[in-house]
Amino acid sequence: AAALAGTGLARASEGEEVITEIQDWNRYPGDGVDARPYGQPSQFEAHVVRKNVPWLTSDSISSINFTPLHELDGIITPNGLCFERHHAGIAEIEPGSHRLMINGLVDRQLVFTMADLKRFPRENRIFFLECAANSGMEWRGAQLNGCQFTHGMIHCVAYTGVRLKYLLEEAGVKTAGKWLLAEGADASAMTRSIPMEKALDDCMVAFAMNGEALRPEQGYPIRLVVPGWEGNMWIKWLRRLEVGDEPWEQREETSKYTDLLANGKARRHTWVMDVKSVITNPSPQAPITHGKGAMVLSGLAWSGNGAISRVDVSIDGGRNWHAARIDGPSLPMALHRFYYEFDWDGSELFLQSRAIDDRGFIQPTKEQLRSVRGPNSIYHNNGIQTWHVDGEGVVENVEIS
Amino acid sequence: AAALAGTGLARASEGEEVITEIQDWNRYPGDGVDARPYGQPSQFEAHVVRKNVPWLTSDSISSINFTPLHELDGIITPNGLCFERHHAGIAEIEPGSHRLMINGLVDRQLVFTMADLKRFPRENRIFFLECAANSGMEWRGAQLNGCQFTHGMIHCVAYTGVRLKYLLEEAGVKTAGKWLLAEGADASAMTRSIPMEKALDDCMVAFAMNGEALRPEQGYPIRLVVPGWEGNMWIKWLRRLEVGDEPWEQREETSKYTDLLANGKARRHTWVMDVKSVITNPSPQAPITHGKGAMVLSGLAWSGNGAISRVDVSIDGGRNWHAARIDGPSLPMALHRFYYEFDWDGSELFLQSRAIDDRGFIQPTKEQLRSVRGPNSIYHNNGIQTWHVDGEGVVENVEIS
Amino acid sequence: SLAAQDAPAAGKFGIGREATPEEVAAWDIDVRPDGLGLPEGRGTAAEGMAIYDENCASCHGDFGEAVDRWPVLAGGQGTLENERPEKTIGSYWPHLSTVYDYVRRAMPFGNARSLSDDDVYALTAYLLYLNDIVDDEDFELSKENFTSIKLPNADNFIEDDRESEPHYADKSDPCMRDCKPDKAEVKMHAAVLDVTPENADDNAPQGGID
Amino acid sequence: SLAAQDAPAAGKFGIGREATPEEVAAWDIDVRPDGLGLPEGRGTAAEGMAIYDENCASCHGDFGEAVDRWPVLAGGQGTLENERPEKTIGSYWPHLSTVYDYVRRAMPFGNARSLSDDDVYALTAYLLYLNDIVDDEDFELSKENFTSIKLPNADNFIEDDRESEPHYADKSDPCMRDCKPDKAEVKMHAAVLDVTPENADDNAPQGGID
Ligand code: HEC
Ligand code: HEC
Ligand SMILES: [Ca+2]
Ligand SMILES: [Ca+2]
Ligand SMILES: [Ca+2]
Ligand SMILES: [Ca+2]
Ligand SMILES: [Ca+2]
Ligand SMILES: [Ca+2]
Ligand SMILES: [Co+2]
Ligand SMILES: [Co+2]
Repeated sequence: AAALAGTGLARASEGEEVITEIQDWNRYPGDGVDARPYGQPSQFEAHVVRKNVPWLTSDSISSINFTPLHELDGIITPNGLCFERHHAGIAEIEPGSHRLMINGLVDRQLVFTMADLKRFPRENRIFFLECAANSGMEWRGAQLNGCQFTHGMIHCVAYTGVRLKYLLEEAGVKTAGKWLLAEGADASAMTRSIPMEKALDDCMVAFAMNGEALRPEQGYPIRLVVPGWEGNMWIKWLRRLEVGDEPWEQREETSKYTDLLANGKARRHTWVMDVKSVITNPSPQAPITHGKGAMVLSGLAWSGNGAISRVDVSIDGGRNWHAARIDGPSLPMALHRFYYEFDWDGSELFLQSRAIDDRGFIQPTKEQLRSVRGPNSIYHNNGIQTWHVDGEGVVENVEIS
Repeated sequence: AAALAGTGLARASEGEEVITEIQDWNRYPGDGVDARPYGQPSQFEAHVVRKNVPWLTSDSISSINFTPLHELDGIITPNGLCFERHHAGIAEIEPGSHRLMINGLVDRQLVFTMADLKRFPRENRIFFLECAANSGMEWRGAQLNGCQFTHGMIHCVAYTGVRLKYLLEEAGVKTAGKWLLAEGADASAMTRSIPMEKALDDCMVAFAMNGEALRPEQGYPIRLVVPGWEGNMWIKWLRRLEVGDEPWEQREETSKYTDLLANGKARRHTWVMDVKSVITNPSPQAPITHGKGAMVLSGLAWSGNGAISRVDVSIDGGRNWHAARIDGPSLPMALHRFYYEFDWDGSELFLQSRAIDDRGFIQPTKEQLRSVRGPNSIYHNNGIQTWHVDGEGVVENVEIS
Repeated sequence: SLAAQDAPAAGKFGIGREATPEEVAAWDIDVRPDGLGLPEGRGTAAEGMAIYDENCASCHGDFGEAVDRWPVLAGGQGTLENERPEKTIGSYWPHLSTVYDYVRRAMPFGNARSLSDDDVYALTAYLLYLNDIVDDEDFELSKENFTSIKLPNADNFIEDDRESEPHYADKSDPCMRDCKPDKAEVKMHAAVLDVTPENADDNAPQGGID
Repeated sequence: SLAAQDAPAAGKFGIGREATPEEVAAWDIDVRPDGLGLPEGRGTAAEGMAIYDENCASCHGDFGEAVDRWPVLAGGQGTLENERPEKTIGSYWPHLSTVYDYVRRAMPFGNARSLSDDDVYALTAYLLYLNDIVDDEDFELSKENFTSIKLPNADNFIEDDRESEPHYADKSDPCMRDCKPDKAEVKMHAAVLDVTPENADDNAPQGGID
């Protein structure tokens, strides 16, 4: 137990004033039930926000911001904190003016209103969405100092929507229809090609996230849900689905979202987000402030291949590993929350986590990735992250031997 | 398919202008990633808010508001829409000034800071919280016209926190300690007695909801989580836990939250929230607007005794029942989302839902409840709700034969 | 004692610190039916009346009958089986300790914790007087005589026995087909009552939610 | 034809209505490598230059070299194996159709869909010219000759083969004890680079996120 002297007691023989004195909130009533029709976080949580990195992109309209993973717990990301990536800013669409069209190799080219979509059978699924460029800065080594910046292009949300399969079946996909083009209604008219097999398997057209309508920055009134696959494919403000016999090779699947290897070749169709994890606490933005003793290490793990079967944690930079405790729902293609509780002796730590998914894929080291791919892939960096903790509990993003 | 004439086409030979004309959001960029550090719902969802009923209570500071269940889907309630019930308004507590004390029949009377609490092992659980007075107005028959008002004193949230057991063990509960008094730090200093068996079983001290810090109106920085039991026991702004050998018989467990029977006797210690369900769509605030044909009926079911094993739906006022489809996570003491898809022929409907939990309890009719208890219990009305749908799709709260 | 604080806590995790006696005293304000937690002190019904008229009557009424929709504190004896039961300290509450405890922690509404322990004894005595449980305005309530007072409705509370109700006790499969004879008929309309606040013409009905 | 709309849809649910040809035409603006989706039209590199200088050069530079951090559109040939590869239409993109498709749907940034189909042919021709893929400024690109143009890096794309990488192919249990010889040593510090925007002295490093 901490000595009482360190707890801010005015006079130790009495106790802390926040206990011995009646505080204002113990005496005077606060806001009533008419004050906050739609509630907000506490004024004391004003630091828990999405943050952008101005120099990463040319302007804020085609840019990204990052989820404050170090301030969150559990597996659900609150809607207000889900990272944003737009290519032409946030489209503000009145849902009565929104349409979803299905065209191309179908028996009937169809147009749906929002009201139409809500007449199809619905389902509810929890999925992570990770930008393929998440941790992209780390290809060249430790650069940004905080898991919000190194790993914050991910969120995990409970979606409600309609199986894409039902919509495609309603239009009647012709035998030659092997690919789907999904298109957004924003000013970038974002497009991606999706193989029909995935489209008919587990994709959804979602209209709600975490219980309420999608947020504008997440594609209100509808977005495509492509479980386990790179976030760019989850077309927001979805307005059109075209069925075709070949992929479209759009800008976002050629110029971008292809992975340049050391030999100048580039991988295309790298859709799955690989098995990955990160320690969110402690981390550079969340140092250890309580000194030695019992402590909770926490983090997130995920895989586009399925559920996470195990997470290992090392406190000595990968020399020795300990199985972490996965707590809360363990769902395929969703975030998993892990904890590792230990007694800190106050000495230097090198923290790492390593996730294993239920298809047996093991999260690789950054060195393993770089040795195969070189440093120019930008996307799909799922390497093991290292945080250095010094004797004061200060945490830094480092690369180690 | 609806005739094109009914879809607002300017000239049917061309198509709808929202498709054939380039809309502003297709051309001009919107807000960038620096505009909304903490995001909000779309401007077009401004009607999705908690609502209070001014005449229900003497003032808004000791009052309630209601979750707009008819606007939500899935099982998670967004934090901004979780119904509020305060007895002295919203306490605004700076977390650095908050303390949790354990006193009474323990080996060591302890004080914890928020930082201390975050050093105990954490867990993540999804639970509903229902006010015992939810549907209380319905004891005397159909009164309020909307499921937000009849059933909206419920929410379901993913909590992160510490098992109460660990905190009590840290203090060391003496053998005589059979009851726990939980006390809040607000101006009502809310208190409830909880049997030690429940406290050691599944109660938690939660600091996060749906991934982020608790909201002020839900007890920031900490609240007690008492799974499956009436919401009043889930002490907000939790500041003290006293261990004792007898219950305290506080105002909220004598004057309130006791259930007056027809014979003048009153039940006390009625903690569990019984098996219950309600159809959220269609409902009085969410009429059928799409006419005949395929439609989705949806609702929520829950039980303080465990998970929901089945939900039945009737469209003819309980003459015939159909098993509904439960979709999404099915977790003990959490909301369950159910759907029943059918073709509406445009005729009058009497919609009802009936939940069955995994202990075999069946949701009773209001008549069954009234015949045993009379109309004065206020609390624990889990009777089957009836919505009448007329040929135009207008929905009304009714009592039927 | 503070010396003990420097030693490691005996708990499994060693987290937290021991509370000081002053801290426990500051927060440990609850009172139980057996008198545990009652502070030293005393006050008469007559003294209570003065405090009540000053601090309480504006909401709860001169005689505990309540102003507007604020809570009623007195009267209602014998109404518990009526169509509109009136539940007060005198008609419903089982324990006097609850009055002392609650007034001390939460009243007067808007300025909680502003009363002295003696004030609360006096107010509790006066609430007994308003409820005809004591008749003498010089009646003095104190820590010493507190537990000798029994409230009239004390014996009318029973333990939760919901599980024995027929609809719960019956675990047979519920009816699925032709469960009721005739077509459903509406017996009561919410729209007729028209008390839903979303409609323009809001009319407050009797009753509410406690 | 609209007459068909009154008949019930043949889909299982009968939800939605058939799209009119004009509606499909309005939204079906995508172009594929095989030319599917290309509109009628044509434009020369010289015409493209005028449109480019007016609408594009302010961001992408007079020669496609880019202003500030806006995207580079030309150059970079032969840099893909360098430490800092420059990925442009000429150095990296596999298909010309992508240029037409993307410029038509999304450029100029801030005023998308403002160009005519001929404008986009001309701009695409000019981007070929800036990338030294055509040398004649009178070169005319049209629906007819479009698919005859191959981009230099077209053959350097391979299908995803991540699962064959050694670290994924090896499914043996990972090491748990004494997995590396010496104590860990720091090889690189983020704090030394100091590019994290939360610190006061933000310095933009080279590179960024596409
Ligand atoms: C400004 C209005 C107001 C004033 C002044 C006020 N009260 Fe109250 N009183 C309330 C409200 C509101 C409640 C119910 C609070 C809640 O929701 O828990 C209440 C509840 C009570 C109750 C419990 C009633 C029940 O049936 O459960 C008692 C006893 C009580 N007050 C006594 C007092 C006394 C004694 C005073 C003066 C020292 C006082 N009140 C002053 C508004 C007031
Ligand atoms: C106001 C700045 C601006 C103007 C003007 C502009 N662009 Fe762009 N351009 C951008 C941005 C920003 C992007 C990247 C958008 C994104 O994030 O998807 C881009 C992307 C592109 C790309 C894809 C680059 C790649 O490597 O993937 C092409 C091709 C392009 N622009 C061509 C044009 C043409 C042709 C014009 C004129 C008709 C034009 N741009 C006008 C800002 C501009
Ligand atoms: Ca006590
Ligand atoms: Ca009297
Ligand atoms: Ca009304
Ligand atoms: Ca097309
Ligand atoms: Ca040239
Ligand atoms: Ca900096
Ligand atoms: Co914080
Ligand atoms: Co709505």
